[in-house]
Amino acid sequence: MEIADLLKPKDFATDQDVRWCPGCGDYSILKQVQSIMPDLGVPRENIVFISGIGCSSRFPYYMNTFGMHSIHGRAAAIASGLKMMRKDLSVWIITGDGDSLSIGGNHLIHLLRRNLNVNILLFNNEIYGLTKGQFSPTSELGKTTKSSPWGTIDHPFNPAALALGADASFFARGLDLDTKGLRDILLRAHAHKGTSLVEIYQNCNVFNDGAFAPYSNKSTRQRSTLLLEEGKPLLYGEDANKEALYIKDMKVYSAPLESIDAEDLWIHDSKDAMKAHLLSRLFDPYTEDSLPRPFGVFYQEDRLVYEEEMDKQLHTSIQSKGIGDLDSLLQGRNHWTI
Amino acid sequence: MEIADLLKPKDFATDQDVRWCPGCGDYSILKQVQSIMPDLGVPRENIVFISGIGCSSRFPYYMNTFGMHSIHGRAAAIASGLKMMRKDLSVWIITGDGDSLSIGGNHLIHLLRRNLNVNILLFNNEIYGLTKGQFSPTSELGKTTKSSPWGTIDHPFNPAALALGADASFFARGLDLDTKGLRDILLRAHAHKGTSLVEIYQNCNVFNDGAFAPYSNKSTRQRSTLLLEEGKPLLYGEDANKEALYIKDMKVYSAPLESIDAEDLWIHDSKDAMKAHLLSRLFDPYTEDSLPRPFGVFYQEDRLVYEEEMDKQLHTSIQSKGIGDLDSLLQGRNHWTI
Amino acid sequence: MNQTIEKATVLFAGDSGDGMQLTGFQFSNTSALHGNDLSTFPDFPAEIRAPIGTVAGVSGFKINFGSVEINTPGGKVDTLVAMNAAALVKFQIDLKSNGMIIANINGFDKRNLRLAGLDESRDLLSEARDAGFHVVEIEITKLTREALKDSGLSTKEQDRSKNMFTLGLVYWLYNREIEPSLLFLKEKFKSKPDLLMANTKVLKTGYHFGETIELFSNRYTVNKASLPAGSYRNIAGNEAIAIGLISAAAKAHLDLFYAGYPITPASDILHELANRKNYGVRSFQAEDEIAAIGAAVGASFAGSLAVTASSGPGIALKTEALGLAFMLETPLVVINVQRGGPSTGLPTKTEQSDLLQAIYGRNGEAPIPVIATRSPKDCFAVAFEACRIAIEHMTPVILLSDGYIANGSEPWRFPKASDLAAIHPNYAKMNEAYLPYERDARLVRSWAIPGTAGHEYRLGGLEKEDRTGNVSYEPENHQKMVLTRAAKVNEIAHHIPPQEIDCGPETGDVLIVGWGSTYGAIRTAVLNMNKQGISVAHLHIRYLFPFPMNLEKHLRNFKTVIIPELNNGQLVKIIREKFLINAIPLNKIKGLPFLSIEIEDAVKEQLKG
Amino acid sequence: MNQTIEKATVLFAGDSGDGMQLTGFQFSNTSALHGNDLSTFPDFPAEIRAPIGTVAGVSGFKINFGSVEINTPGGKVDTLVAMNAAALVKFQIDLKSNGMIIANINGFDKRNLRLAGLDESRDLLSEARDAGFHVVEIEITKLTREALKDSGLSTKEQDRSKNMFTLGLVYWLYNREIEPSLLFLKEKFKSKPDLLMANTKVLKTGYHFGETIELFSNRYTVNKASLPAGSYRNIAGNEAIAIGLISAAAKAHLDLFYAGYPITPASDILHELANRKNYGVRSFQAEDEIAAIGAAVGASFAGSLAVTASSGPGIALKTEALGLAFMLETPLVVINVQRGGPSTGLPTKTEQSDLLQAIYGRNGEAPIPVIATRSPKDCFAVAFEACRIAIEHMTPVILLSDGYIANGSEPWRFPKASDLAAIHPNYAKMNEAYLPYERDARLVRSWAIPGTAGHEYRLGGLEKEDRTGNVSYEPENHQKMVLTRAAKVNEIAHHIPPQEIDCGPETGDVLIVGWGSTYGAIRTAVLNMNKQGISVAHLHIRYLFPFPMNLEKHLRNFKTVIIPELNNGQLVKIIREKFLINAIPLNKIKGLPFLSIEIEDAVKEQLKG
Ligand SMILES: Cc1ncc(C[n+]2csc(CCOP(=O)(O)OP(=O)(O)O)c2C)c(N)n1
Ligand SMILES: Cc1ncc(C[n+]2csc(CCOP(=O)(O)OP(=O)(O)O)c2C)c(N)n1
Ligand code: SF4
Ligand code: SF4
Ligand SMILES: [Mg+2]
Ligand SMILES: [Mg+2]
Repeated sequence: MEIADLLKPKDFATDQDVRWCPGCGDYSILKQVQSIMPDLGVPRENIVFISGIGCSSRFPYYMNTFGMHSIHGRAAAIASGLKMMRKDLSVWIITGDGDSLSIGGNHLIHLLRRNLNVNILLFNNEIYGLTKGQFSPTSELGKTTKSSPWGTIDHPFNPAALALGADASFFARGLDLDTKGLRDILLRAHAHKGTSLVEIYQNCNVFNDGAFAPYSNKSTRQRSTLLLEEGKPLLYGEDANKEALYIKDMKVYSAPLESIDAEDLWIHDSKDAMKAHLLSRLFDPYTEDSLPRPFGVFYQEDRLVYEEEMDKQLHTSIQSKGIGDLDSLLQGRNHWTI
Repeated sequence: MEIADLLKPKDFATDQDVRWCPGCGDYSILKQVQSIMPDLGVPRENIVFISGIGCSSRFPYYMNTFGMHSIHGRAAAIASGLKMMRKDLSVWIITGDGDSLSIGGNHLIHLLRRNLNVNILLFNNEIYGLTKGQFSPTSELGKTTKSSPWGTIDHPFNPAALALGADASFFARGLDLDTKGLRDILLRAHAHKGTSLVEIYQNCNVFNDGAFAPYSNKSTRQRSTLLLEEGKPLLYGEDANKEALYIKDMKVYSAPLESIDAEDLWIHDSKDAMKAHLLSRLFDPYTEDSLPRPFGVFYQEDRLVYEEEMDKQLHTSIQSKGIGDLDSLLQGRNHWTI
Repeated sequence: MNQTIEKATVLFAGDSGDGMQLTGFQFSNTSALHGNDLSTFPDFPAEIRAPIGTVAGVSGFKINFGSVEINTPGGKVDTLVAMNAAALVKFQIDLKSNGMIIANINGFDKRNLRLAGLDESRDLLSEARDAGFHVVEIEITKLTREALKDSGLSTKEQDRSKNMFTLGLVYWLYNREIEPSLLFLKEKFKSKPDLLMANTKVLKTGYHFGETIELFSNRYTVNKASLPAGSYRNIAGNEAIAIGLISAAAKAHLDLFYAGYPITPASDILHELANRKNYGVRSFQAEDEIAAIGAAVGASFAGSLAVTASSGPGIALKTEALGLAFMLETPLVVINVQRGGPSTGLPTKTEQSDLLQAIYGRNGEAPIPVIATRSPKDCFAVAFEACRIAIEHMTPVILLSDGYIANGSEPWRFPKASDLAAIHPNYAKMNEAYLPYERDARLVRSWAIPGTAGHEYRLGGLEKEDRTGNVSYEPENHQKMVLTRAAKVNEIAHHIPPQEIDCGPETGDVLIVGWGSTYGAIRTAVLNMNKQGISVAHLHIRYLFPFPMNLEKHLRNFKTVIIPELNNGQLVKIIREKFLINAIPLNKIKGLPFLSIEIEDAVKEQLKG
Repeated sequence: MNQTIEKATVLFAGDSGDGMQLTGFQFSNTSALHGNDLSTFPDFPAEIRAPIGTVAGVSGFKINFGSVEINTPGGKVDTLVAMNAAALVKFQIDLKSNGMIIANINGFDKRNLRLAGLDESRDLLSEARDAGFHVVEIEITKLTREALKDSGLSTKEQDRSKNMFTLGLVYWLYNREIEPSLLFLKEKFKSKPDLLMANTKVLKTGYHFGETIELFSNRYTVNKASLPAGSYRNIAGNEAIAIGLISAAAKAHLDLFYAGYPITPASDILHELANRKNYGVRSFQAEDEIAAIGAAVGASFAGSLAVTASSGPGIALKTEALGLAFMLETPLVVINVQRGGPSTGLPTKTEQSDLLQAIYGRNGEAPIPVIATRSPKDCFAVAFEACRIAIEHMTPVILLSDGYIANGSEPWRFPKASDLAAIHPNYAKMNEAYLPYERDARLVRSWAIPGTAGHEYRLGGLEKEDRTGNVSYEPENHQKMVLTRAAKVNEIAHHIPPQEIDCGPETGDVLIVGWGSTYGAIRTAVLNMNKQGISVAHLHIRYLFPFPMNLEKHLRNFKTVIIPELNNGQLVKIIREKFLINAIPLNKIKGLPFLSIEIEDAVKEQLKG
């Protein structure tokens, strides 16, 4: 038996060649995931990665755990069945913006409401990578792609708002290149009891290069990103310490930190559903004076966990009826003998 | 040619026997829909009802317009194709809570984000009627049904929150028995340019009788329902004039009307997204001291309409390239003659 | 006069609200306990509550019971109970020429005639009498109300027990004991003493009414059937499937996972299993059929016995994921309780028209074993067998049932748990390096379960390299894998019982080949024709894919092969293709089962021409 | 020495980043303009960007061009351009025994050998020479850099045009004009003058290099083919489908609606149509395949020509909705561009394994016409014909193509718009009462479009009453409707051209029956065998369901029927079942098309034993 905490990140790599395009954001996410694995305290054999189809969904092949590269959009459903039968496993769903929000949208929202204790890593590159560059449900309005040569007319989903609307009990946003932020989020997602949805902005350098440049480029990053830290005020700008967000009349404003009264500062509280809602709506396209895009854990709620309730019913049922006896099942209520 | 406004509601009834259970809430909704039809000013032949499968989905058979009783969960997709090709038609989607939120959840949220100009009437009876009484995604937690003899463990959807999370441009809630309220909502849904989602609480007196009794029973109605009226304060209680809602620190409270300053009253504004969000969260199960359940139009937003944008692209394309000539299409860019 | 007869067919019919299903069910149960062989067929409207009094709203329950072997719910009916005019309108056509009609004349007034779509001036019962039927007119509603006039119940409540009058009366007519039903009422109305009193009283009143009033010239006795010794119970198809699945899980030492999305006529499997949590069953009502099979695939990967069921439209939706399960080579049982198609079709009617879909309906080369149950009690064995094949051969298996079997019931000599054979999962060997797509002699790969250290592996829907399971685009490997997967499924033919002739000679003029729910009708027809000296035999195929090894031999032993199906000719296509035999289709596509007479007639026609 | 040859097969192969697809495409285009008949086959990795230098990352483009009729991208290759070691590793096996290898030796250094999975000490090119191949070693990378040393471009940018060197060189070798490619570059780099300069220069350098350096013993001329007079263009399969759909819509005076969800190898149809808005085409990228077909059903109800396309897994998802379209009897074209299966399978490879799914893969009795295209240019006619049948017969139609056809290209003698036949929708008559399920002599119902006053009607997936279309649960009606729908589809056999023998005698020893993309390989094989005096003919079925009326007659005119398919035997099942003929399967399941030689060999084998 292997002991998880003797393992190193590289023990979670497989012998398969990694087949993403050079420069793809998927690499850095893979690296972070491999790097937190030893810290989970879960034996390798109790970890399962389930993916759908897409570039990102090749992920399980590169994780030396149990894994399944399934079919397009269905990873959430497959992982649900797996988890219902095996509470003991640490289950990770790997999916893309097309996989989870286009074809798999329904399974996603149903998983969120049911709240099984699994972790969803949604690689959002705002494009269909594997099929070579069509727009996805998160592509910005007007985007020109192979299938939208005149620009899209599809209002994109706001994944955070959609997830919260579906009563997600955990939502976080990360960025492929922000390794530290990602690490923290992944650990918190794992620690959360219930379905953790982690949206990860992932650069597809072949079909949608620079989609998240405002949040990763040195020159714009400080201006356009807001790092959510529990119990801390919402600050951004130079050294994340210049501008502050505050709420007035249920609307969000920003102002230089020094111009705001301490008590008016917006202190991040991931248990506050209304504030999480406001955060989800900080979603304007990046411009010089737009509000920043939040990264980190937006929301976290303790709620009944599906597979635990399922188990409880099993036990209650056994307590009240006794463990089922096969012979009495076979003979039913009324029987007679000839 | 028939002129719509010479028609009477009964002209919208067909010769088919209505086959719902006696006492089913569907009857009263049918009646209201038939009764507003002449007021739409749309010729009968330009009206189409598309439904999925379920008790409610038999609806089109009873409307003397064009109609399709399609397959389970797909009405939204079918109506989308129809509307894209025929902007001139008034398209109504009829669906149940299972049809639209269980199997059809994905099409619903995608329709909402795309914002085609169609009207969705979601008959929510919090149960599967046609298949004889299993729980639905809106059944309350713990509900005992044929498929949940030990009570459900599925956290139900909050349809309003889900719809707003999917960026619905119009959401309203009605009640089968509240004929006047329903009438107003239906007319506003029709008038709204974009996808109108109307959730209608509908009593299934066979499998889920009384699910909405708090909102329809004389004895509890005033206490438990809140009628949303544009520009008016949110009042309820005796004669809808006793208790008032107000917002403080982004939370909703209620108090006797006379105890609240006029300026603190919550004035209904269906254009206010944040307030619509708050309304959607007034969703606690009915108890003596819970906040009331809102009815009426929660939210309405003007946004690009999908099929119109589609048409615009067609026209722009024709303007810039000229109307496509079949021969030049056939011969392509490079051709040669032998 | 008391007359002893071999068998009888009774049809209880009335409005959907009249409780005919319960009445029929009670009558069957009592007859089963009485020792009869029997078969039942409930026939209810598609609507939840169709409009009262209309023909569309009629609900019927047919039961055929006898001291002889009973294989179908019967052809023409001996006794029709008609609680209203619509019931007579709908079912008179099914009566024997001299059959009996027990009519609740309170259900034949002008209003009821109108609701049944008839002229108010009609006198249906005189007309029926003129047509040669034996009509017994009774004011059942009125008599019930009279019996209950002091009960304190409202008229509406009183009327609800009028079915008990009918039941009592028919019990009397066929010399049945009323005790089982009295017990049933006691249980059912445990907490409602006034209803218990009322129903008990009316049941007895009906019985005594038969005894007292000289309306009937005959009373009938149907003796115990000489069934094989053993313990029996009455069982419906969907229930038997549920029990079969639970038993298989127990015998394989696996946890049972069932995922379904409600659909007629498969929903009862979900209901049944949802209620068996103390057997360790985890049932999951998914958001749709794709999620259901998806969850089942996940549960299978988890190391459970995973099952999903649906009917036509839902099965269609499962196609893609079924292809994945095939590619993963993971155990999975997919049950199709067929109904009238295509599309939404006739949801409450029966049909066998999804066979070709089961066998061929997937993208790519994806052969999946298909087995079919032939009757309600057979569902147990077939469900058990489907699980055995899935688990032992690491493959999805499709089990075909249909609406007729699902809702019908018959007595079942149930086995002892200890007599059921063990099922052996092909687990990967602990502490050995694991190659997920290495195979044993039967070409079966081994099953590694998450949680087993050292067996971590990845699998997926892309073509995989032989043995390792790594993704491979190699041309030769692809061909090899396609052929290997096919060979593995074909190999199952060596691990199933040989095909037997069900009845009739081993060689002869005509072989009737059936599958699924046509079993009873074919068997009845063949036994009957054999009595008439006709050289005809019955062969019923349980294993539709792959076929038993010796099937061809049987086929070639007869001059003519006729294949009756409740579809437009599906098995017949497969037999023709495979054996190049000019098998002849006999099709019925009416949403209804075959009558044995229809099969008899067709065979005779064939022998003539 | 300049040698005139009838045809040649050239394969351009290199790393995915080496631009081989563009090179091959340019070479084909120029050859087409030159007047050759030709056929091409692109073969690229499944990964978007597979790891550089690896065998998995090799991208190839094969072209067969000639002065004679060309039906396939060729069997063994005459000239293989190998830009790196991996390319040679992958494709050497496809070379003729005395074939030529043009190797960029800068791509054969130690690093490249290692990346190709070989020992660094190997000398691949000497080995190839020893094996009898004619190896031409050129420092293409270096020569390109030298040509561009004053260009101001970075080395990386310079290297990107090395494919132009290759192209120029092969142009020289086969005596092609470089002007078409010069024009192409001008267009492509309109706004990038430095790249235009560089590419032009390198293209010419390559050409001159051939002329100057005496590396080649021969130069080849392939003259114009004697193709029928007319106007030609080069066309790929998916493009031809798109054009066929637009043409059919125009000829039916309908608006075209196309709904799709991206999937390899069908996505290009969506891309193509999305770019044809000025033809009035509305294309819709749906959230999934079910939504796509759903939207198409809605558009069909709206009165449009509605089309959806996908590949295996996506087609599986469309099954349920396809059943609805069948039940509605509404025009709809469903295109399946098949790929390697089952499940996700081999997405970038070709296969014909969805035929049985197309014909049988639905719940209930739901026969749907199935037609197949046989080559890139044939896609136009078949797409047009699919629309015609759908519209004129009020039915969904399945069109089968495959990855080989979709991405391959060939010269096409395109028609004039005015020569295309009109398509006649069966509209309901204005101002007449409308019975939606009343039928004409061909059993076709009429089409009423929303907006037509007085024609308001409702339809759905439940069984419907004959003529009125009202819901009906009537047993007799159901049987009648099932049979009528089947008869209506069978009737289409009377409205399609009779089956013809493609080549070879009308009667004889062997008939090779094909369908779909095996066309070219079978035709080539049969023409070749006919030259050898073998009595073999080729029959290629376009109309797979229903079959042309006279198909059976042809089949019976030959002693043996062989059916080559890129699957495990599917059409052969249907032929065997229907005609009870012992047709023999010939299967290849490697994700690759047949070589004509494989078919020849099989026929000869058959004739021997
Ligand atoms: C049923 C089905 N439909 C379509 C496809 C084709 N397909 C594969 S991946 C994909 C979308 C990929 O986009 P996304 O999920 O965003 O993943 P990415 O490649 O961007 O990581 C599609 C449409 C498929 N494999 N299966
Ligand atoms: C693909 C498919 N799955 C399942 C069904 C069975 N089915 C019919 S209606 C229904 C749900 C009905 O519930 P709802 O949508 O709430 O409508 P209601 O009957 O309550 O009005 C189901 C599961 C079906 N017809 N098709
Ligand atoms: S296509 Fe985009 S997402 Fe896919 S591997 Fe390449 S860079 Fe990454
Ligand atoms: S089952 Fe319920 S929803 Fe359906 S018709 Fe009856 S009362 Fe209405
Ligand atoms: Mg993506
Ligand atoms: Mg409902």
